[in-house]
Amino acid sequence: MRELTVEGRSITLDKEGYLTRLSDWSENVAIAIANNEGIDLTEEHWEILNLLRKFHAQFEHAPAMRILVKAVKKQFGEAKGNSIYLMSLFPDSPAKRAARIAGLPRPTNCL
Amino acid sequence: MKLRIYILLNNKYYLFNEPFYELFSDPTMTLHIITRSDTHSQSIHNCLSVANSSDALLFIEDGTYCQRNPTLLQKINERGIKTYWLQPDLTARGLTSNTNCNPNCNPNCNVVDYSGFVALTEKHSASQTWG
Amino acid sequence: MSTTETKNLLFVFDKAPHSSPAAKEGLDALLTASAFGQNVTLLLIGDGIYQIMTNQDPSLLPSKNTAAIFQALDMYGIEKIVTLQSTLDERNLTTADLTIECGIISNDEIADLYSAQQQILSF
Amino acid sequence: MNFALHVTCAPYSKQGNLSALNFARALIEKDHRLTRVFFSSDGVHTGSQLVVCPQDEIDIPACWSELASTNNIELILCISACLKRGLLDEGEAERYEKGSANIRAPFIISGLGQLAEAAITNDRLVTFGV
Repeated sequence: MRELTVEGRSITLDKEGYLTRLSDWSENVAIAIANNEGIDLTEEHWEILNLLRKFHAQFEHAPAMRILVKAVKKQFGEAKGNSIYLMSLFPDSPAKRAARIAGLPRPTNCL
Repeated sequence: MKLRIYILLNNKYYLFNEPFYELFSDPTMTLHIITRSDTHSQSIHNCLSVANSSDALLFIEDGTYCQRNPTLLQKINERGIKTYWLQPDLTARGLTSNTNCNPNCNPNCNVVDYSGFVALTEKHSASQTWG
Repeated sequence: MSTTETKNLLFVFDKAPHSSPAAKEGLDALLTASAFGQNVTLLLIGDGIYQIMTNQDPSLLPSKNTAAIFQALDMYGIEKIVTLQSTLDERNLTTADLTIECGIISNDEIADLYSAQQQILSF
Repeated sequence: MNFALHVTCAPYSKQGNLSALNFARALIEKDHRLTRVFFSSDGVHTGSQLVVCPQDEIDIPACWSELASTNNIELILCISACLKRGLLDEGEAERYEKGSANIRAPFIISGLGQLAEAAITNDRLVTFGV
């Protein structure tokens, strides 16, 4: 799937599912990207997505897994600040998948 | 086949193909590699604000033009910091004949080839390149 | 990751922001090294101190605000960020002009810092 | 001793790239082990297969390739620097649907983790360019 139609707009995604134009992002676009990956966004998902968007706006980059866990722990405590919890919300690669849904740029793969 | 003799010092093996003084020097010294002229860049000045007397400076590329500044060289000399100058870079720039850099005139001044450059990086525990 | 060794790595930034991507690339390397569990120190010297000056807004260029990335260093566990008094003085700066906490180290301390390093990475 | 080099400038833009090559050759001549050369920033241009050099000048990228192949040295190009500068291997060209790849063997594309690892696992790291 390379294109999503949200609210009558056509949204293009790159080969790995990231938004081609970050300005296309809206909450409904996030819901559509998540659905496309088989995830129904809940309140718990949104906690993480909003935290990620805030992180990116403040620090000018999307965090890799280790720092995402740290940031979640700082904000929501031990119960949520661990990789198992994040894995359950965003399977396989939580930092990448959540960044995709949150409309953040593709990580530069430095590690 | 080449015969290689290694010397064990401070838990490290050193290849024994350098003069003795290369082996028994302070292992915590830093080699500062200067690549820009003092007239173009602040880097030699920044370098001198962190270098201490047991460190060495190696001038390569446009760093060799620092040789044209006797006041700078004197300042480095007064602090007892050794200087090394990369021969091919001096020669390329027509700088070889400058006596400021002649080891006979200044014992803290040495001209090295690339093999000498390698020896300097062996002898110093770390190197920093200043661009 | 692939190694369990811990080394003291000194990162030196001596270039001003915006005109070159040096610090951005240095930051990526610094964050990566910290993820490897290494003992990293960041020295901002010369024009490198301009990286963390307050009130930078490169959005009109446009380019990324690398000063914002520096603000995340704390979260990456990178606490040793230092500069020299001479670097500040030459530029008429005080620590109040800086966006993050930056230690000022003396001549003696800089000698100790350097002699404790296994590798120095400059950007 | 084990050495790694970090090269941050392009082959024909600054002398640092050539200095690094000369230094690498001297290392090998002195029987040191050069394990890895990490190219970042404009240094990644060294890995382009499309460099054409006049016959009476030194072909720096070709020299790196040859030195690495004969002495088993890893030549690693920083991935984020490569992508921004239009240097892609087959895998990245396919991932970003760019039609062609232009990395010269034996250069490979990888992350900055390889620089950190080189700093940790080698006795010496020497930087060129900057």
